Amino acid sequence: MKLFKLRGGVHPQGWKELASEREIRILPLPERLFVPLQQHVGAPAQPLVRVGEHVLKGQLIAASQGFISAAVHSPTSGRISAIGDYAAAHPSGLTAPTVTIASDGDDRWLDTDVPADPFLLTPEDIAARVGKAGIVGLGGATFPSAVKLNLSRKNNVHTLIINGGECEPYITCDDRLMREHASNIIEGVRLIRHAVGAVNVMVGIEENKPAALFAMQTAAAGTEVKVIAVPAMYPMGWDKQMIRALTGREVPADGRSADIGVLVHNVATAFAVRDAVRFGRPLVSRLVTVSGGAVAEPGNLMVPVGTLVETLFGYCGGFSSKPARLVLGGPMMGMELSTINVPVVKGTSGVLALTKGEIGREQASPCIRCSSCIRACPVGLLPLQMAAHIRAGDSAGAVSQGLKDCIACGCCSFVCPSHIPLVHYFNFAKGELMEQERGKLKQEATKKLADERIARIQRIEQERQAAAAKRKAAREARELAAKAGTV
Amino acid sequence: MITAIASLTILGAILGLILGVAARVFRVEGNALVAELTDILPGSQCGQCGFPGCSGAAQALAEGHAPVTLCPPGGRAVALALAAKLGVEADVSGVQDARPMIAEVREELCIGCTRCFKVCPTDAIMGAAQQIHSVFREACTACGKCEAVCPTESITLQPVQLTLHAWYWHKPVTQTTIAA
Amino acid sequence: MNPIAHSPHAHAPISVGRVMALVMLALTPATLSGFWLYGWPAVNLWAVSLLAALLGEALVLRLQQREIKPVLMDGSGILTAWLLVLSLPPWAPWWIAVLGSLFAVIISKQLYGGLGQNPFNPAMAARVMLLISFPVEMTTWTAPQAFARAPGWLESLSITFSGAQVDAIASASLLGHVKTEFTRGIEWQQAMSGYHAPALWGGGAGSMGETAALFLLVGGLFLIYKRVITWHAPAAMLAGVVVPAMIFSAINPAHFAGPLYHLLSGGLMLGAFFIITDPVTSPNTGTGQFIFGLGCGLLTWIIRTWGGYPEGVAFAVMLMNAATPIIDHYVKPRIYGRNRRGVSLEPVKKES
Amino acid sequence: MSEYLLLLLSTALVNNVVLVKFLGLCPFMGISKKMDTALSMGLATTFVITFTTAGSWLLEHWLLIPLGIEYLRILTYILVIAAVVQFTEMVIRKVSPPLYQVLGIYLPLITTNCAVLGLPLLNVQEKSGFAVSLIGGFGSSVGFTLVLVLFAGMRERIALASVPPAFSGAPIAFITAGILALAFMGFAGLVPH
Repeated sequence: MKLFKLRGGVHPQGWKELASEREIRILPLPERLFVPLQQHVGAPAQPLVRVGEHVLKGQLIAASQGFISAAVHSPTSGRISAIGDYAAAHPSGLTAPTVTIASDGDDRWLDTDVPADPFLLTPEDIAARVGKAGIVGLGGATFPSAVKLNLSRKNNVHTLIINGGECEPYITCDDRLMREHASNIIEGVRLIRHAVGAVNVMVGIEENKPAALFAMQTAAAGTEVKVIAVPAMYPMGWDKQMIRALTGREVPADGRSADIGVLVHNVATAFAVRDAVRFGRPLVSRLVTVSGGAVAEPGNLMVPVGTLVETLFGYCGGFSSKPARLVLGGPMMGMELSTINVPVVKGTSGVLALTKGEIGREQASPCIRCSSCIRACPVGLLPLQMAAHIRAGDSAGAVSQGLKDCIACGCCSFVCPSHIPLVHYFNFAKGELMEQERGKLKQEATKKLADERIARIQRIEQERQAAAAKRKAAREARELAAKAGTV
Repeated sequence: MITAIASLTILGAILGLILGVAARVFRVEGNALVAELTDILPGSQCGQCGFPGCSGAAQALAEGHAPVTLCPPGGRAVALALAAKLGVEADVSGVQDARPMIAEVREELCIGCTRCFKVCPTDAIMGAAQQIHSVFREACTACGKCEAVCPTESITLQPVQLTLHAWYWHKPVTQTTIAA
Repeated sequence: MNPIAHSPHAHAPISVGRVMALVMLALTPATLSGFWLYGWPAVNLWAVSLLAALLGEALVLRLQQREIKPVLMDGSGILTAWLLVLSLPPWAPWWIAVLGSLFAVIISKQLYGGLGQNPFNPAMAARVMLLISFPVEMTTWTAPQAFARAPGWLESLSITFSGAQVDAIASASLLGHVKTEFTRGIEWQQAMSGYHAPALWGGGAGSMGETAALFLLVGGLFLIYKRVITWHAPAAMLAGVVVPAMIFSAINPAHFAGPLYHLLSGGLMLGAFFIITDPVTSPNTGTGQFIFGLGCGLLTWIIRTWGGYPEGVAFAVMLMNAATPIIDHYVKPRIYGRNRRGVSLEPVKKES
Repeated sequence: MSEYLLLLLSTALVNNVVLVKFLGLCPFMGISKKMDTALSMGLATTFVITFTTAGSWLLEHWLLIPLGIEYLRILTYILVIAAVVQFTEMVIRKVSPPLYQVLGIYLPLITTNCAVLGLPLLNVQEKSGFAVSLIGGFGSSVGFTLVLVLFAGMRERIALASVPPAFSGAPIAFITAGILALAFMGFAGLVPH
């Protein structure tokens, strides 16, 4: 099949060999699991359990609230030991509302409703089941999948793209999943297709994963699913890049992929959809790559959500050398962790312990305007200009250069010969602008309140005056009458 | 001499006539600046700028009597917006965004006197006489009026706790920014 | 504890120092050939110029109480002085080089905040300043001579440092000579009699970097191969000179010099591969660089052909430097999902 | 025809009104912080200069010389200039209020832009004909606009640079203008007199 031209992008050293040949292992059940209530984009889930309550594996412990939100389920059977703030997997080091579960060791599933043939379900029913299972985009975006399915059905999506472009270095969980569970993924893909009524179904896999390609092609033979090799480059896994490579179309900047009739899901999401629809099993565990030069035995683990990162490293033989940096996610977009006592969440694809040599970043020096960043940017932005504006305190100027279109992929920072933390600048500016935006909204709201109050006070004053005038008139009339009476 | 006077007069008259006609053709309606400036200001009428309410401040700004940095609750954002509207260069480096604050009631001290309730410009305080008051977080602008009138120091401004949602990356520190 | 680092947690094996080192490496063959042609005085001038640049930069950083070492180590000051000295008469007195280097690194670079922030190419700004301020010293050329016949090292010191008049043949550069002859109405054939056509390896009088077109070309191609520079600006600049030269010399060969003459003489090669590819003062995008190079080429040819100065590369580069922000303002890459004017693309209606 | 083209080239580039004749430096420094504003200012000035050079030539030859009152030259020229500027101001205020805001004080100050008065006076001095005056005036103002926009572009970039405090603002702008003037000397001799 003809592929379409891409631009920008970089070719970082893959480091995939550290974990790509390691078979999936199932992590032994940890004693305690720390399940955050917000593991997705949107509103946090509302807890439904109380401390001390016993829950089963797969039991709903927090319900989705609002249009964009996702449910959270218990990853094992056990007792709720705490509901409260716990360290979040986040660079800020702040805490987040978390449900702590003490495992009872049985790992007993809740009885679930299993359809006889999932392909006989209505599309609405499939979307509802996906929503009930708390599935979110497992590629890292963690957008609630059911919302995407419903939107796509309403928008008459004609093309379903399954994203197997695992472009982050080190991360091999999707690769392993495709090699070992190809037929299950294909079944998930076909269920998603059924749910949205798409005509074309394409799975894009980077050509540097020949084994996964072969497995998927074999599994897809005879179905309507086409498995296509795409060039290995970063950020191939960016959904819009995948859409451009496979369809030649671009998603409008102010719109979403459904606007051009395309829905994109990750391979791991398709796998989770199959579990949810065929077996009624909610998303309570995921595949995580544990890798990096400082890890003794890198590998790919099936991990219950809420397991501490510390446990994962421990299971992989600990550190072979002192890690210079611990990263949650891939090296290009993942975040550094200040502590390994944070839980794995639905969007965690990997945990890395990197050595100094692997990071390779130096002290930043002045920008020489070499425009490497411009050539590397897959979006077509001017990172050096935007950073210059932000540095000079002009975030609004950066917005006029296209800051809001930045996807923070890290290509610009990666290639910068001056080692300028460009993406850091952009995320700072985005945060600053969001804060200003919030401030502005609040200002508008409070201004309205103040205006209402002034209007109310004026009204009361007017009424008071009117009443006084009325009284005065009445009194005068009375006095007049009295006078007239005396005369 | 007479020629000079006459020619200058006639020249002036002709040009004046042309301009007069032009002034009619290109007439612009009155100055909407004050209204636009009022829109930018927070509108909580807190009076921290020293002018009577936000419209007073807008009037002063439009007449050039007040610097664009006059509004402490508005912080940098408002100062920049005002500077942009007025087309002036503003040194906003001195304007520190005040740490976000919010009024909080210490319930054990509140006597339910309703004084704060009466002065709050945004109706952010709920409660009635003899009842403990509480603050609507969304509506509080941290103007401090309630703090000033509270007889028991029960209501005070407290820094807003940073949440995961509101957190964002600090500005990168590089050698060049240190030098500058 | 270290503050938390932002992603990415990986980096391409590249640094500013490496880029500068590659450019210097690419300049080496042309410089060595210059040394060979002009002997010890050229070596002295080169050394004095580099030293002045380093000291000047250190002084300014000291006055600003900024860290000196990282700035001097990035190699940009050395490179600036190197490029400047390649465009000076090789037997120029020492103070020309010192003045030029100081002007380049202090006024046209450090006053703007240092590396990466100057709007004008420092070497070219310095050359233009010198040319306008000291026209005599800047246009006294020496005919090249093999290193063996050149003055000895001691004698060379007196040439560079005490301005000793040497009986070596002071001669006009070819561009200057042809310009004078054309102005006098003398035709091409006659003007060239007694002068060698410019040669690839550098035969005529000129600055160190003017004479070795071949070596500069090799260095430039090396940089393109190493992806330090792209082809856009050099190709456009050469085209900007060659195309009009071809057209006009075809129409009137007696009064317009041909493309080969233009290509091989003066600072064109140095300019095309080493000056206008300076990332700091040239546009960001490939298209922008092409426009920039084309402008440099055309202006060079116009000034050479009709202007008051025999050589126009430095002026052309500076004029286009001034236009760089505007080029960058109008020539930008298209953003994903938007049209060229930055407006979001339209949603596509369902086809089937 | 080619003579007029050369005149245009000469006045716009070779004898640039700002960088070679050093006229009109006030708006050159004042309205060169933003490229868009600079362009607008340049166009407004182009409009004013073109009209005043034509108007003052007519005034000179139809009024001042016939009546023998050349001593009123500056007075009457200023009158014309002020009127044209007033007119321009009204138009801009009507057509583009934001631009009117941004140009601010510099819009009425076009009146005192020495290039506006200087060019008609130079025309008188050189006894130029009507066409030459008009084209010369137009060319000069195009040159003015060109350098204003070039300079504004550079200043936008310099505004983002970490210029040492002692030089930031006007000083570095003057240095830049100086180097730009050096570059413009490259055009010297391009148009033979």
